[in-house]
Amino acid sequence: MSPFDASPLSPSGGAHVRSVVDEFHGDLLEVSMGPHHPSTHGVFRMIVTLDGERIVKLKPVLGYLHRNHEKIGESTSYLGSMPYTDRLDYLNAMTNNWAYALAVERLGGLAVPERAEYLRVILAELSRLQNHVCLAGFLLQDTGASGTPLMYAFREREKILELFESLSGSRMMCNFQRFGGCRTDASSEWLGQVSSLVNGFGAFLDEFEELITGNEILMARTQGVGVMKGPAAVSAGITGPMLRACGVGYDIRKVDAYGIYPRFTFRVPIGSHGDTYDRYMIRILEMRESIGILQQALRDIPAGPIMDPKAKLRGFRPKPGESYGRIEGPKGEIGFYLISDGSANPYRYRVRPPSFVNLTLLEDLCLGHTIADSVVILGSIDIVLGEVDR
Amino acid sequence: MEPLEQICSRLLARFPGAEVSVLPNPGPAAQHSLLVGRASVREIAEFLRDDPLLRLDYCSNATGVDWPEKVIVDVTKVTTPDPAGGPPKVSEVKTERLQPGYLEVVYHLYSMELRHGPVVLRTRTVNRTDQASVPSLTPVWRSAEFQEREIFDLFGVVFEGHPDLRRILMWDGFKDHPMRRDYVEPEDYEWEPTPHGDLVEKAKRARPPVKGGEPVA
Amino acid sequence: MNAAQDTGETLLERAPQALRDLLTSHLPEPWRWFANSLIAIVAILAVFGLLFAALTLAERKILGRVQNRPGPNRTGPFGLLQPIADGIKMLSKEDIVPRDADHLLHFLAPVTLLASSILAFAVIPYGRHLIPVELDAAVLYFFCVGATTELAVFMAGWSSHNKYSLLAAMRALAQLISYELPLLLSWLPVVMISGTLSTTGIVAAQSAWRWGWMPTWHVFTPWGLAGFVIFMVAALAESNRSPFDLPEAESELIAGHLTEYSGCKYVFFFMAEYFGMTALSGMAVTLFLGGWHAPLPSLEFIPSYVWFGAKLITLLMGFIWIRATFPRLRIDQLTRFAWKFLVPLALVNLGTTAFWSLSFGWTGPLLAARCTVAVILVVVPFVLLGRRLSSGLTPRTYSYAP
Amino acid sequence: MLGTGLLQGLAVTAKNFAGSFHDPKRLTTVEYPEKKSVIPEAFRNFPFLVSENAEDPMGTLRCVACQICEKECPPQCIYIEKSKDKKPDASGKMQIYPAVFRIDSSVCMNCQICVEVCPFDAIKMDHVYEIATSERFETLLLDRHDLAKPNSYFHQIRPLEAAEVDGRLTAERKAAEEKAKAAALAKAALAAKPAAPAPAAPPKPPEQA
Repeated sequence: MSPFDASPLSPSGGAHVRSVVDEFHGDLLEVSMGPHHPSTHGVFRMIVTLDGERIVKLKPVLGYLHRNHEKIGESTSYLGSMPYTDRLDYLNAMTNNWAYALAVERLGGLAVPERAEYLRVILAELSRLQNHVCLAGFLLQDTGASGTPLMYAFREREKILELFESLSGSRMMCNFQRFGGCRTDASSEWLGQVSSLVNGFGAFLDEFEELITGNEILMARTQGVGVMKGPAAVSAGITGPMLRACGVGYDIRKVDAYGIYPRFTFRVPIGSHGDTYDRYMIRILEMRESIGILQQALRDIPAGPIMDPKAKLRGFRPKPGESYGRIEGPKGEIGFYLISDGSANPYRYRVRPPSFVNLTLLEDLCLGHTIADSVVILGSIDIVLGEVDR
Repeated sequence: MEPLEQICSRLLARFPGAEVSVLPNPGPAAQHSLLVGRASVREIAEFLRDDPLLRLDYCSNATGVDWPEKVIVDVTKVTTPDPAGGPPKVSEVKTERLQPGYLEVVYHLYSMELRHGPVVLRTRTVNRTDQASVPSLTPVWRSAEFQEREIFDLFGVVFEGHPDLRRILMWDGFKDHPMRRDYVEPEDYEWEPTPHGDLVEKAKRARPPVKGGEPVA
Repeated sequence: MNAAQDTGETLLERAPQALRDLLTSHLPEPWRWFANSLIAIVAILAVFGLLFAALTLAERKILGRVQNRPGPNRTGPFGLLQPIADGIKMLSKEDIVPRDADHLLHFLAPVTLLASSILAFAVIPYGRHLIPVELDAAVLYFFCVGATTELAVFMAGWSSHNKYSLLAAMRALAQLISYELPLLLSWLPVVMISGTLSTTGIVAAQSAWRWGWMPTWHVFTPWGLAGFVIFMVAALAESNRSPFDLPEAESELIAGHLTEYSGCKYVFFFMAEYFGMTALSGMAVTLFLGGWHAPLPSLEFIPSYVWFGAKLITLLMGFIWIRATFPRLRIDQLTRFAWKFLVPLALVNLGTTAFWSLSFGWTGPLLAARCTVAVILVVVPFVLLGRRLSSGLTPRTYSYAP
Repeated sequence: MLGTGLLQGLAVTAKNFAGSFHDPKRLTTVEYPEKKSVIPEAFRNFPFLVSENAEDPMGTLRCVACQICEKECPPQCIYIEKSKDKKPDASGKMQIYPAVFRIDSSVCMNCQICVEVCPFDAIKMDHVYEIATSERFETLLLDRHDLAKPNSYFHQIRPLEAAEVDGRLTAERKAAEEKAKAAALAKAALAAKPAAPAPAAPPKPPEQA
């Protein structure tokens, strides 16, 4: 792709000046963005080669937060890995827990009681709400919006985190799911709090969209920026809202129908352009669908046990075998691959991190755009370095 | 989706001479896998991706598994006829043999178009030292790009034909592969007091205690 | 200074002069002039220094409130001493200069910037009798001084020996030069109408009352409104304020040209930004908002400098409000916005003003025609250019997967 | 278009600016050192050891040094040494007690697994959060003196859970006493009348949840 490819504001603007500008191409500037940079969402680093402001090469450098999570998982018991999964994608401890629990349940052949399934859905969808609202805030922060949308997003996220805290004891490091159920039961008072939050969330989203979605500057900054085509995204293993933004309606909640998702009616929004604006809007629309799922789940949640009576907390030793469990996390497919050799520790413990795989196309998305766009594109991929580097 | 055995026989028909077999998974998950030999894995992967019945266009997960060499004790019963003419004497003879170690690469394949999966594809290296290489599947599925780099980094599997095979999580100057079972971590980081005796001793040597307190066990 | 000849002269109106005269009247003539100038300088530095301090606090407070948090409230009552604490902290910080930086330029950049932004205060009429220097070409002087900031920002970015700073310097040049043009074009109509480049003259041209109550400020004419909006947008860009804060762009370039500045030099940049913002707002008040005139005849008993201050602070609050709301533009969009939108609009506005000036004598139905034509001349180019600028940018509707 | 989106955004920020002065839903800040937010009962931060008696915390620890938590702790931050002797516990039974019980709070990640696996309800999660110290190494290694907190404190921070635990423990102790009594009776009966049939089996203590 040429560095002077057409820019979004003037679809043909770049072409006719290219020959003139080529004469003036000077030295390339190599900038190391990160690992300490305000917009790399942690300790991510991109080595960016610039021609003026245009990116001609971009190499991501990972591993600054690497702690070999998988090795730790292989040297600790099945239960002992559960709190570590909180720390993968630390915004979505609940869905990480669920994916891991799902893989272990498949490995050990455990069933999950119905009430626990409902609780899992409620917590996963709350998790999705707070992740997407955070993403919207961070993305707008990356476009330079002085923190206002971010603060609104965090104001609402805080309410969800408080719910997590009063159920699981911790705002972010929930460590809530267990193999064959959940750790603690939710009181009806707690469910009532969730209900009132969910009922008020739509109004917040309306105000948030009024603040920013129609903003011309945001549109100029995001429409046509970082366009990703469907087939390329499928081949690159992009999942989650990133994938759906380029028109592939693949949602593991629908495809795998894990848990009790088939019982809920919800739609899967898909984008048509695959640009940053679509990635932002898909998340907003997914939040609206999540609100619907939450309302149905809160309406239907039955009473009953929350743990499989077969499940043991201590000394869990599944039969030799392997399993791969995946769910639709807020960032994409979060999967766990486990091999058991019959001992108390997994023989192989593998995390399939959505943020890490979604980064595959970062360079392709950024080429030809400006350095300012690279920040926005990175923001729209929605990475959490705890998960990328593991 | 068609059963794995059928896929396997179709593959054998399509690629005569290819090493393809079904590796059963004894656990309750029953996700059996296709074990494919190194030589033909690239063509088979392309076939799996493009076959209209399968269309496994999405490689969700690629990972390595380390199977170090292991001593397997074979017990064989040897029947020696009793020279005295009594019932033949049965004795157990234990023979130890060394199962060579290998590194395994596992791909979890799904189809986004036909919405089925997973098909677990495995391939193995010859050994863990000088012939630890398999063909890269990054040209087939781009999503393997970073994941194969990670396997290269952490397990030491060399992927032939990978466009950019560098370390990804560990730093460039790092030696060894941390996810191997026999990896020994270097003692080069700063020790801090922990309740574990020898660590505390080390910490004390490195950093004398500032304040008194209950003597550290 | 003239004696009290205007109407509505009160004791308060004359108070600043009286105070100064009290101090300097016993001096011999050449010394009196020198002392008067010195007092004016000290007064400006004191007033705008305090305003700067208050503005930093106000910005943080307002941003806080907009973002649903209280803002700084720990230092002193309601956090009022926060600027002092900030000042002590910044001034006592170590001044770090990168080893490979161009030390001389690295030092000169903040000094040049601050000096030029202070110079701009010389020609603004703050009140009926409060203008530090009476110049015939005051407006020209003002914008010439303002153009120095470009040089200073470039010096800062270049001398820091930092890639982010260098990028910021390039951006600053592109941005400031682009916006210099609409800024200049936007006030030309004022000069056309009032026929003078002197700021006192321009304020005097806005002193009348139509129908006895409506002030004849330039902003209340179609061309004046358009000019005012263009002026303010360009002023936002010239003072590097959000959404045009590209040289600093903290989410992209860390802090841009300020990356390698710390301590006192950083404060200089910071002060210069606020001084520049204040000076441009002051000029906007002078050019378009009737200067120090009261908005209603009945309110003229309030001293003129209070009115000037009120208008100035309103504009500054607007700057903060905009900063709290908008994302940042990209550099190519920024320059495109200047060249393809603001400049043509300002040029058309010159024509509108010419028409307004030619049709000065129209009365009765012709007056209505004059207003209609002027409004059309402002709105139609705005809509056409705006459409062209934002072509392809629309809110989208989304489908759902089957 | 044409700036309407910008104006809409300005209206929203203006609404929030005004709202933050009168609407508690918009100004949600809790100004921390002066005001503190209410901690939910489930909140967990660092484990503590429950002792029955506030006067003699070391003598009445519920912990019997079974070392299950030490084994299960994911980051391995617990270190226990069993005592050589035995001391009577709350129900008078002779029990081993932890001679050394340390938690490295710089390693602990508050996962609550020690609490879940403890069969004696001896370790519980605390509500403390103002735990900063100026010394990085020694003071973060908490020993049993730092960790022991009385049951009354447990009641104070987690009334519901503590009541449930206490009820369960008293029932268990009662059952254990009855069992002991029955066993003693049986023994006596056995001694008195060796030929007599053994009494019915005493009720089993309820299983740990």
